[in-house]
Amino acid sequence: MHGWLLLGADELSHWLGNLLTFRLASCLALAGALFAIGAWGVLARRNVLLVLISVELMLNAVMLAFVAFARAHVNLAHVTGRPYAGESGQIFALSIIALAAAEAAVGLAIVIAYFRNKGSVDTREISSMRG
Amino acid sequence: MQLLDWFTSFLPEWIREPGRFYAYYAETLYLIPLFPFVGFLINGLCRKSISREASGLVACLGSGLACFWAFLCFFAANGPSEVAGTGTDVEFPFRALHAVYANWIEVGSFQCAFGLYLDQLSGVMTLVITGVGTLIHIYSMGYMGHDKAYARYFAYLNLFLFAMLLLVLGDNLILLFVGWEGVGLCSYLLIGFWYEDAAKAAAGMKAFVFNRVGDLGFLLGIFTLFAVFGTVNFVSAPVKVGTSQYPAQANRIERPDPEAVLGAASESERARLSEPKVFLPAEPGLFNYAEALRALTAGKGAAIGNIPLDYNAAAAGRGNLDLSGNLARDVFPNGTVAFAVALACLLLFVGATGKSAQLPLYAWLPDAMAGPTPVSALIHAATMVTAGVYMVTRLGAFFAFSESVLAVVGVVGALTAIFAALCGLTQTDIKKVLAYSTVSQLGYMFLGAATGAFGLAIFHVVTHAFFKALLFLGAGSVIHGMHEEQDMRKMGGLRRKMPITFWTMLLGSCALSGVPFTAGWYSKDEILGTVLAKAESGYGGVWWLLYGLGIVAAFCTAFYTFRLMGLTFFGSCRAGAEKEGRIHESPPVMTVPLMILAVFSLVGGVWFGSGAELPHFVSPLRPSYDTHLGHALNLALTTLAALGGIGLALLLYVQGGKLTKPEPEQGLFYKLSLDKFYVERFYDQTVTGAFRLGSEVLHLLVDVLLIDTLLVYGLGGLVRWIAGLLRRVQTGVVNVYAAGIVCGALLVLYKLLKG
Amino acid sequence: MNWNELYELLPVGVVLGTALVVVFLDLALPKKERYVLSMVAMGGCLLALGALAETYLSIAAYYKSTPPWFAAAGSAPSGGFNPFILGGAFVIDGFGLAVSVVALLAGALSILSSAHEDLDSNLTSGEFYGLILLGVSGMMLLGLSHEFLTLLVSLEIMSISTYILAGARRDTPGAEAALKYLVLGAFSTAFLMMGIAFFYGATGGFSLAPASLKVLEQIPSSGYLLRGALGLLLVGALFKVGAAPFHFWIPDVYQGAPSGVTGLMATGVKAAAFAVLGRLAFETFGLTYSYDWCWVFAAAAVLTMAVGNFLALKQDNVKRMLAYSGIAHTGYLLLAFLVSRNTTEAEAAEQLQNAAFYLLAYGVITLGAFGVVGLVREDGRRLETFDDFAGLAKEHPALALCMACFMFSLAGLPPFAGFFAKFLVFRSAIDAGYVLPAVLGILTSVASLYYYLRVVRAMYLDPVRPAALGQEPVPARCRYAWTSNLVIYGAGLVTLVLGMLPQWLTGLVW
Amino acid sequence: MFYLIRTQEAGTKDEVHDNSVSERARGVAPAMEDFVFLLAAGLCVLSACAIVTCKNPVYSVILMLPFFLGMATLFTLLQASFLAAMEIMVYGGAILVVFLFVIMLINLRPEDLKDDFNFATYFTYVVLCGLVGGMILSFARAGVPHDGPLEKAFAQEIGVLQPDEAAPKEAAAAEGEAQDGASKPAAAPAPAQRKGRAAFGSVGSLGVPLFTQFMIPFELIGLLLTVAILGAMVLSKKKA
Repeated sequence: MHGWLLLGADELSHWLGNLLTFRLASCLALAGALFAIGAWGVLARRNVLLVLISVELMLNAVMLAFVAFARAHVNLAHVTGRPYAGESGQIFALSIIALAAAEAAVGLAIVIAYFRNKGSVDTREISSMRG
Repeated sequence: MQLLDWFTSFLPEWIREPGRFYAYYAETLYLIPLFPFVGFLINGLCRKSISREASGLVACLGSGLACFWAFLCFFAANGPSEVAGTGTDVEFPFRALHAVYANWIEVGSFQCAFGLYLDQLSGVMTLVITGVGTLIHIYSMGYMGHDKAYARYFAYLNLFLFAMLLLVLGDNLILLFVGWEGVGLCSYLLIGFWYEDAAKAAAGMKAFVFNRVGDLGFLLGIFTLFAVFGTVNFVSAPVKVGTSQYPAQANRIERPDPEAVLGAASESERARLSEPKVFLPAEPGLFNYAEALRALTAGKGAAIGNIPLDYNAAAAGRGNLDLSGNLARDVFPNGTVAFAVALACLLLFVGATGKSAQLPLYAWLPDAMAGPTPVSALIHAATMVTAGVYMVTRLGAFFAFSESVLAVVGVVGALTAIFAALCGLTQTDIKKVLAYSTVSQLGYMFLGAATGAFGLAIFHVVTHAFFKALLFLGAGSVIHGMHEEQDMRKMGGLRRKMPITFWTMLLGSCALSGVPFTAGWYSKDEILGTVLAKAESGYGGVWWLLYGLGIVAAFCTAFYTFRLMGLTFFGSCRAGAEKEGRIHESPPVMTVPLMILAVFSLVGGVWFGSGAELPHFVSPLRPSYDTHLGHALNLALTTLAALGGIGLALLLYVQGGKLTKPEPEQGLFYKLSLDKFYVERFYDQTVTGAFRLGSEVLHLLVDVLLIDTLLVYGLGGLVRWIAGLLRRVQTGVVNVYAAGIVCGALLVLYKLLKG
Repeated sequence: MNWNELYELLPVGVVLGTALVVVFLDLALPKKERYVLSMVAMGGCLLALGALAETYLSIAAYYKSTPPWFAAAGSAPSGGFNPFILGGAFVIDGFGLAVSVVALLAGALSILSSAHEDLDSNLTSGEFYGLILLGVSGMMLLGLSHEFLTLLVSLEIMSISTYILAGARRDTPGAEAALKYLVLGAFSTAFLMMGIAFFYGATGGFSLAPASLKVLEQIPSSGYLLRGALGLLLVGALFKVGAAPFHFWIPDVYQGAPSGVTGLMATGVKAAAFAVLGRLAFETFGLTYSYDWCWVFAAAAVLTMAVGNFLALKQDNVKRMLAYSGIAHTGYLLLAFLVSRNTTEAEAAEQLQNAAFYLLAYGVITLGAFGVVGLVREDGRRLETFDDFAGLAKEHPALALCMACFMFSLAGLPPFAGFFAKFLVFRSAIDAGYVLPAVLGILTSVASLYYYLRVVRAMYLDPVRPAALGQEPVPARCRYAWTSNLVIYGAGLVTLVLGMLPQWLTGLVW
Repeated sequence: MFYLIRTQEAGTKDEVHDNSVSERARGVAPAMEDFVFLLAAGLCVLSACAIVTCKNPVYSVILMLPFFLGMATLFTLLQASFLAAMEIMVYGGAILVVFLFVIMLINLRPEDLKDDFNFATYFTYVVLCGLVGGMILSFARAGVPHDGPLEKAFAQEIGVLQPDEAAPKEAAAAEGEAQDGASKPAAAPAPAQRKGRAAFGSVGSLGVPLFTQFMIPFELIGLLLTVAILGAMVLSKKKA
């Protein structure tokens, strides 16, 4: 098992060196980082619109992971024995775009509906139900 | 006779010749308990709306129809058996009715069906219960006429009949136990019928508690029997559920062929050949096992000896006796059948002492007189309290295996008989006298059962039911006439005002005292005679002692009975002039049952043959010694005791009938007797006191400390505290919720990453 | 791909068609005739139920001895029938069909119990019924999905419909509920999608069939990817079923949404989400997966039962209490999904049957309970606290009796359906070797009696609630509507019948 | 180990060919690839951080544009050119605009935009999310080792930047095989696969599976969009 967070100095440079080249692992690392940044936004922002935008960031991170894996799997089709092993990842990413669009549309509609009632988009104020 | 034929020819055939409708009656056995149950339902559900007349009529119909059907079933069964070797006696042919209506409990190897079984024993008991019960129902219509909870009373009474019939007719121990608890419940309800009176409610509670102690033993006894034999059924099931195509299947016993035995080569070979072979039916019941054990041990002397529990293998060569109770090997790994059976019987007898008010659990019965007098007559004299005797007789085949168990039963019975008789000598409450008398007579019944002649006990149950019910109902009539006065010191001279009550009660008293040729004389004389015969046959000196106690108790019985008569009916009235004028004879609805019961008390013994037939009819078991009935010495002693007691009482209470203070003697014995030998006070001091202390300690430890402090306040408080914390997390803010999701995800992922 | 296999999805097609019909019918109908819409929608649901029965019977014919409860690899049916239709996108098996039945019932009953709302409100419009039907179709597809792409899209169809339905009344609590539901749902779906990405990286495909994992023999290192996938997928699925610590949204959303929609969410959505969980637990990462991960379920179950029951104790709002009780029931249901490595396929099928019975029983009870809560109102104002239920039994004895039935059943008292359902679930947990969670479940379910009985006590023992200002007792406060009453009485009857004769259902289906 | 299998399989045709492709891939444009990747990744991370931390939501929405551009660049690098186009068109063209529109519609006043900065809470959130990212990273690093098959498979296609360049070669080889007869049928890649490899990431390569194998989910996405449209209608209707 590769360690995480606990990396020696030598390993760190090696690891960073690997990450800074265009590789599958570095793409996944980027995806993980973007995912984390998106999650950070969801956790930290009080503006609901920004929370929704942060969710979009997370979805983009997922898409990145999908496409990176797709590129690897297009060459592994004879191992996994799947038709369209690579294309299916890209199609999934494409579907995610559609889902994100639908979610954003509905989300914004709900935000507007709430804003019409209460005139606020602050999550601290959208908390009449609790306990 | 031809006239009788002409009359009966109008009756339908199934009444005229019930024997021809044997199968029909077997399948409709359930009607006997059903009638009173329906009465209970009607009276119980409509107790608010039903009128008094209708309520009494429904109850009496429920009881009367049950009696009618019981007679029909009994006569249907009374005939030569079609199946050979059903365990019935050739002298008294009887085809037991048996019907299984439904599979009731099936848990693992434990199987118990809902079936009813009417053989000689349960048949006689059913007739007594329904017959006496009906008379008491009728009587109650008069006695309870002014009570406001009329329908409730009759509902309880019918429910009692239902439970008692279930107890008697059930074909397995579990059903018997259900009935046993049912009658206990009804007894509790009826003792505390006037529950507004705290003392009466307490008496009900007392009866309940004493019975629970006994029930524990009873249950343990049932478990033990199940552990040994793997069944709780009395008899093997009929071939098909829901029908009674065949009566209970019996063992097939192959007696040894004498010629083969004689022709055997060696001594061991001869011993092997001379033993009988027993073949059990497919689903053997307890009776089958008992019979098989008897047959297998018949040649080995009186006691059954030590049969090892792994008898299976040994029995395989000689028959297919199967003692494969699942628990047998676990519970009695090194024991013997004899030991296990003896243990079970002792435990069962503990239950019997509770229900039948024997020493040391007798104390509830005198207090039970708090209930209405007809209830005392029915439940606490004629039927329920004899359930213990019935149960001992039902399982008599097991009790008979151990002379030690029988001796225990006998000692307890005789001690109870003499103790209660002594207590009864000085009681002033008319019902209390009769209550102690009942306890005493129950002691006689157990003494009779202890001789091994179980039918004798039932014979006494039957005759006792007649005369004790009569006496109680008579006492009730007196109380009714005296307007709820129970103290005999305030009575006197009633024989002119209540002649019917006086004459019927006189007959009942004669029967109770054992005046020759009355019903009580037959049964009591036979019990004592059998004890004497047993003593003579060398079963140990204790039997001589028991016989002596029995004779003394008989003397006391005669004395207190006629003391009661003297104080109540002779001399001058001590009720006071104002009250004296209102004394009246009871209405016919009450006196007619009295007269019927009086007839039975007088001729009941004779009617059942010379007093010898009923016991043998009820129980095919015979003592293994020569009973030598009609023993001259016994005859002389019992007659002497009875007449002596009567004479002394007459001398003291009828001659001195003018005395205003009827009890001049205040000696030591008198005080002892009046205070019931301080037994109850002893109970209060020791048992109850210890219980109070223990419960106080437990209350502090368990209730206050464990439950209240730790569980309710401690655990509950902890839960509330945690819930409060969780509620604070539930802030209603989306970001916090998302943080919760992230934390959960972290936990899951971390654990998965670590392996 | 054999397009004839689309016939197996006929029930879903019926629901979708009804949805379109309802939406367009709304344009043609005058407002007064709107009740027709609910009848049409109901009719569509019934038709779809019939089609489901037809599908079940047609596939049951292929399984002579064992019903097609669990079409995992290795237990494929004989007789030439392939349960994996449309190139493995969907699977037609008993579990999926049972979940579809629950979803359809939930949809039908929530349509019925919304049918009496104001004609002006959104809750009687064609779009509303259409969205319910579309959501139901999403639930059905989710129950039958056997591939991650269809699973995700079905999940989104279901989720987005319910986000909208939760806010359909367009009042503040509704919009708040919808907003919270949407934000958290999208957030958790991101985790789910990341999990699917990892799964794809590990296996190169989306199939839920355990055969996917055979790739591990050739690419051993991707086992770690698969573990990550498992963890992220579980996060997403546990969020949807509302297991702790992913349960936070449930009380707020259930409280804010209209009662009929809450019933739909508590039953249909939950059943569909449990279908995902069941497929993951018993098929993909189930019997053939070498890594023993079931402690996640065990831990989540224990935590969920504790949180749900503890927090339900402190509620004053009946609807919110029911939401927390729903969380607790999620915990009990998770017990049915505990697979051990020794679990055989037959045992797994039995566990899924137990779970299906629980879902159905719980669904019926919950719909009835939310139906009652939805009826109690005054001057258009919703009354939801325990005090508002005080003395209800005197005013509406039949409704109160039904509510008491539901409460006893939720508490798991015999002879109601809840008892048998709980019994089955606890037994399957004990059979799988998880005794401690089962014992804790029994203990917490005893504790739950406290708050369920509060409702009964309020209805039967408390005096009639005094009016806010005066001393006069408040007169009738239930809006009577025969459609809602039909749902409630029917649910009460089913609760009782299923409790007394559970074999009526078990014998019918398995 | 997988790599060996792969080369052996390839070697049956031409042992040097595969290596040469790989070598060429490393040799021809390694620095360029890495440079572009680093640039795009940096752009994404920085703009994402800015989106998340920016006080004014309008800035956040505007900053989404460089983020999407960076993502599109990454997709192009990963040979998903069609997806890159979609990213720009749908995200940049539609979603971003809708967000912007809604923000304008809401028209928040400056006092509504106050985010009270609580260091402890903020720090906790950063740590939590960092841990999530670290977890994902750890799984990825453990599952995709440096010389593992996935990484190798990823690297092998690096050189095929111009699909047109490789396609005629393989097509010619296939034609040659066809002329040879069935001498080495096992070694020849299936025509569909070959075609797919040739146009990987293009519209053509995605279109065929999208309308064959993934027809059902594709249609379901249509259903999803119907739901969204219906929902927007329900939610945005004026109150009666």
